[in-house]
Amino acid sequence: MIDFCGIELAGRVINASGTFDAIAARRTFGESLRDRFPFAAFVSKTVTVAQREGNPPPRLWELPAGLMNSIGLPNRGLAGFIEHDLPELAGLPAPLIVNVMGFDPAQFVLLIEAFGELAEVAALELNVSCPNVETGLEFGADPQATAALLERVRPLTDKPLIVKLTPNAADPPAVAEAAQEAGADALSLINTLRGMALDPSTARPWLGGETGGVSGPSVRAIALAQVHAVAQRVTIPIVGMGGVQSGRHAADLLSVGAALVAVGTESFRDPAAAIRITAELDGIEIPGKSGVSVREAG
Amino acid sequence: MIDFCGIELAGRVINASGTFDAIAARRTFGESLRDRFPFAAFVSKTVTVAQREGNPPPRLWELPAGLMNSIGLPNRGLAGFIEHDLPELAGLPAPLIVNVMGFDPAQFVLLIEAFGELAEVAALELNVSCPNVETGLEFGADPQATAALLERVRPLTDKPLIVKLTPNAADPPAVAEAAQEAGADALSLINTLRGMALDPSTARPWLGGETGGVSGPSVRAIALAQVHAVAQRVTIPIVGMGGVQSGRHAADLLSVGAALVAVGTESFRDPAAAIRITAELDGIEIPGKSGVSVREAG
Amino acid sequence: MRRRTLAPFGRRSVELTDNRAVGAYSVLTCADRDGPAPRPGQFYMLAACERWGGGEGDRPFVPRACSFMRATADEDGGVRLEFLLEDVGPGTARLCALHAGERLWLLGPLGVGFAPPPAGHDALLVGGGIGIAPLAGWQDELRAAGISARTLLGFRDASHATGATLMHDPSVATDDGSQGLHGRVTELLAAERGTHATVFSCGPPAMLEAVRALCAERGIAAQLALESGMACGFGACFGCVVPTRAGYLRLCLDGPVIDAAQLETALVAGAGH
Amino acid sequence: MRRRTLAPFGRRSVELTDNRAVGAYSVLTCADRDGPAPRPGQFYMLAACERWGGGEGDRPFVPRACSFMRATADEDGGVRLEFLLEDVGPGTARLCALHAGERLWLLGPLGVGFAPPPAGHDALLVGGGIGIAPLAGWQDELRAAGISARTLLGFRDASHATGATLMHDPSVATDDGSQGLHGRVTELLAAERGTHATVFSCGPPAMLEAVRALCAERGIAAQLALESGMACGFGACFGCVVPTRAGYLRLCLDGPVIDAAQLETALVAGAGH
Ligand SMILES: Cc1cc2nc3c(=O)[nH]c(=O)nc-3n(C[C@H](O)[C@H](O)[C@H](O)COP(=O)(O)OP(=O)(O)OC[C@H]3O[C@@H](n4cnc5c(N)ncnc54)[C@H](O)[C@@H]3O)c2cc1C
Ligand SMILES: Cc1cc2nc3c(=O)[nH]c(=O)nc-3n(C[C@H](O)[C@H](O)[C@H](O)COP(=O)(O)OP(=O)(O)OC[C@H]3O[C@@H](n4cnc5c(N)ncnc54)[C@H](O)[C@@H]3O)c2cc1C
Ligand SMILES: Cc1cc2nc3c(=O)[nH]c(=O)nc-3n(C[C@H](O)[C@H](O)[C@H](O)COP(=O)(O)O)c2cc1C
Ligand SMILES: Cc1cc2nc3c(=O)[nH]c(=O)nc-3n(C[C@H](O)[C@H](O)[C@H](O)COP(=O)(O)O)c2cc1C
Ligand code: FES
Ligand code: FES
Repeated sequence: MIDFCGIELAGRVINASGTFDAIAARRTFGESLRDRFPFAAFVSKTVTVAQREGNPPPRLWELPAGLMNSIGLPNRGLAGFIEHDLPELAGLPAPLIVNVMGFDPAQFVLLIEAFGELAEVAALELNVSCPNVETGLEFGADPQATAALLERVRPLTDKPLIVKLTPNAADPPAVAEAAQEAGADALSLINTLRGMALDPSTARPWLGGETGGVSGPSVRAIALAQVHAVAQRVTIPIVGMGGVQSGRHAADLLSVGAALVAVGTESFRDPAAAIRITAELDGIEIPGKSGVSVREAG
Repeated sequence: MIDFCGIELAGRVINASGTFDAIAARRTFGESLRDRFPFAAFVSKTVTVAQREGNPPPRLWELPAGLMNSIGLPNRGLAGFIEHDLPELAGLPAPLIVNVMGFDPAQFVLLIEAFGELAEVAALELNVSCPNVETGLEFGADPQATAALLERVRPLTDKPLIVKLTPNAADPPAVAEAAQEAGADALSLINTLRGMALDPSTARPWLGGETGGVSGPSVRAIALAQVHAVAQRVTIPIVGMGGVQSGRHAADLLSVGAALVAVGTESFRDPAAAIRITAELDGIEIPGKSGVSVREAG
Repeated sequence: MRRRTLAPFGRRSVELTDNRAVGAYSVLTCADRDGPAPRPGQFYMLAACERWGGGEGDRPFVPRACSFMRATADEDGGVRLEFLLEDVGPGTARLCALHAGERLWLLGPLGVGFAPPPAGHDALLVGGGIGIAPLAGWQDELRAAGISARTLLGFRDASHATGATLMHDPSVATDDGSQGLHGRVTELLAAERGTHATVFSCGPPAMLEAVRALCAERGIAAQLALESGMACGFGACFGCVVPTRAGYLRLCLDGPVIDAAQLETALVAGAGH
Repeated sequence: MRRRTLAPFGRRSVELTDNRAVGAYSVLTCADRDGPAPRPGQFYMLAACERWGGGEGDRPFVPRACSFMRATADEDGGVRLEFLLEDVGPGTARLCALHAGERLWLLGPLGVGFAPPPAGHDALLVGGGIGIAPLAGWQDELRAAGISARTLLGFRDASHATGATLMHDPSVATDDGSQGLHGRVTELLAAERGTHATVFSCGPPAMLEAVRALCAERGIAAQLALESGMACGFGACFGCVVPTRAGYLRLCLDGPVIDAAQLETALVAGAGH
């Protein structure tokens, strides 16, 4: 058993938010999903206060060794999630981490207050990749804004708060440090990198949302550099992700300082990918002698 | 003929700094290089004040659809470049753009004063991806630092100054705007994205420089998004680059607002790639109706 | 009849036992030893086990959605699956280039298939191009159940129209007049007079939209098998949504077969080629 | 003798005319119709024209450096090039999997080849594993010029030692004793007694370093054909540097053949496997 912020996990491999819908998967695979549940914890897709339809299609563009999406955070909203999704997610054979995003600090307060009370929720992940209306940048690109947000929501719950960092930042380690100082229990990174593709027949943006988020193998080296840089600056545990396709990739993230690894895009290629990755990881020794030992959560 | 900052160019395709050594290429290919010179302007590898050996090897790591390098800006230094390299580069059948980098503003001053006087030099490209000792960040990640640098060096020369933006920034358009306001004549982007890879046999960083810069097809969508975002905010011409492998990729950058396109990593796969790309580009109409017309330099 | 067979969890590797050309198309046969019998209209996500990637534009990366054309019980308890493929890009090109003996990754069956027509109704199958794939097995099943399943097919030209041989007794239209009616399959449909039929249709977006509009006008029930760009096929990515009267719907989960009445249009953004 | 033949500018597509196994190695032959005759020790950058990428780890991406083993004049004025390849990763795997009739991208000849021994000197060729590639053509040329070119080769095991058949009358050592001396090729070298010889060597870094150290100790001139990771092969990327007494040197431009006296060590970071 692994201790992650006081939560007991059966392994180090979890899912990346928004890349596995356990409810849809159960409709598709039936009980065989529960029998071989691939993740040591289940992270929900981002929940917002209000219901969202998401971005107009097309929402996907395939890249060389990667994928770009402009899904636009469709979800039932806080109330809908609690009514419809939570009961089923609470029954999964793994602790539940709910990923939330507010478009301003007040919305984060609402979300964290609501989920902070629910026993079914083991931890909260804060998606701070939302645009900050004051600066126009993502919240999570700015150490001050991130710290201010954390200071505001930290007192609201005892549940572990995981701050999900955006890679679209000049200095992710500075944001990480600010989050830690303001009371974050853990960090997760990387979210997707901003990208764009044009429709070859019109030279207009292909994606309905114009820009999209790049994920998959093509961001793996970038993710590893950011996890490494962040791990040098903080002591709280890190969930590393970005392009993980194999036990070796997971081991690399652990070697540079991650405590857990999340699998995202690779689950699209195989819903059971995380089972294989977990097994491969079990066979790899992470050399403590490399100077960066696997950091256990406190 | 295309007018770029007052320089006449035979086409829209140039090389990305540090990805083509015309002197080495001549030793390898002889005069056949001059007969089919692939670029409408030639951009030198970055020149620093002092000579540099560059980073310890290994310097290369191959990525899924991309490359990561930690070359470390080896060059003969200002005096050595002027004595040994400039005479041969001045004889190339294309205008010469010298790329320079200082480790502080005073070094930029030295470089720009020196090259500003030389008739062989058509324009200067400022590599601002150097770490800023005050903030620890890259100069070019910070609009203020970039503006301050430009204000200092702008009066030193009449030659066009092209500011090369780093993608490792939260808000490249803000840096672009700051550079334009402080007197930059043009912008170029993107430089490489910071990445890392581990040696599978030791779990230590593979690259001698520990981290490296990611380039090639895997950054193409990110480059397109950044060029698009920057073009929305500035009026000066833009040299777009990042993963260009075909006329279609070049056309995409022009469609979102670039005036020129630079070919980098693709030249490694074929030194004559830019010839093919130029020819392919000639056959593509860039729809002005897309709302973003090809912007001519002023 | 159930419309959805559940899929085993996780992709599985299956052997390609045959790849034969039928006009412009390829018919790939594989031995799905552990798989259940799918329902007509359901689909699979397919990828080559070797060298999936490195094609045009350094793609493919994600697997490709593909209806099964026919599924038959194998001697050893598994299912023999036939897929009909058209090479339209790097993913289908790689699949079409596979040789017997090579292996495929397969996930499925996925989505929901066709619902049978109400008692007393005939079925009218309307296919365009590669859209015949899900209709072929459906026609077999309807005919076996004693339900009339007349079939109207449209193709671009003669080499594509060869695909018509894969179905029973179809009426054919071709864009270039090389076979059957010189014109569109929707002209064949417009010429139909019976109203006690349910239409089942699959084909390019413009054709499906014409079918939808015609059926709506005439008050004929229609089930359309749509396409959209997919990354996962099992509801994970939210990438494949199509707009319906009730909002966006994940085509891989709540489709690909959709009741035409749910749609304002069958023109899906980013689908087709 | 010149050490460098200039390369035509730009990569060119050539047809693979043969791919045959020689023990654990593959010998690829191609018809370089427009290419000049290379000098032994020079190399080419190779890539498959189709599906370069999509292999293990979604690689290869850049072309792969490869010494030519032999170059002979073709009937029609071009050059017939033979490459000796060992499958050690995604790039060499893809090249080894090519069939006659498929096409290769080829850039070269690149770098500088071997310099002949001073008048009166013999040549002593010392190769390890795939390192025999550049030595084979060099041995031909030396022998044709009447220069003695005795050859010592080391291999891991019998299937690799089959590569010895590609050279004239070599002495062989194998790690597992399956052929020739049970031991290292450097033991064969250490047993050599003449000093009026120039050593030409190519092989894995540890072997080259042993050769370098031995020759330095005995005051024997040596030319070593090194390896390092390359992206371009023509001096563009500065990625392939090796440390020399005079600082870093781009191996693709000022090598791959290097005078051993220039080196403090032949152990190149990141080379070998
Ligand atoms: C439920 C379902 C069932 C299907 N059944 C079949 C079948 O039985 N037989 C069959 O042949 N096909 C079938 N298809 C269609 C098949 O999945 C597509 O033709 C295939 O995915 C195309 O992939 P490709 O790589 O060959 O072509 P792509 O290059 O992916 O081209 C397909 C279209 O995608 C768009 N596109 C181009 N580049 C990109 C990019 N980089 N990223 C995203 N989109 C891009 C363009 O519109 C292009 O025309 C089905 C699709 C669905 C959804
Ligand atoms: C001048 C020269 C001549 C050569 N001549 C020959 C020849 O005649 N025949 C021949 O077979 N070979 C020759 N080689 C070696 C050949 O170029 C390499 O074996 C080949 O590049 C390996 O590529 P790969 O994809 O097969 O293996 P890779 O996976 O690239 O493995 C090669 C080594 O590269 C490292 N590596 C692993 N992953 C990566 C990565 N992602 N990025 C960067 N490095 C990585 C490891 O050290 C690995 O052992 C020559 C090399 C040079 C420089
Ligand atoms: C289709 C898609 C949807 C995503 N949705 C979310 C989301 O709702 N919330 C979130 O925090 N991250 C979301 N992500 C980002 C992933 O959680 C993850 O950070 C990123 O994809 C990098 O990991 P990967 O390369 O393994 O996919 C999404 C990613 C993808 C590809
Ligand atoms: C090996 C290598 C060396 C580079 N050296 C420099 C350099 O000296 N100065 C600079 O401004 N950019 C340098 N770059 C960045 C390129 O100019 C370019 O911005 C980047 O590679 C993106 O373009 P590409 O994807 O087409 O390669 C280098 C890139 C590579 C791959
Ligand atoms: S394809 Fe991923 S949700 Fe439908
Ligand atoms: S391989 Fe690029 S400089 Fe030598």
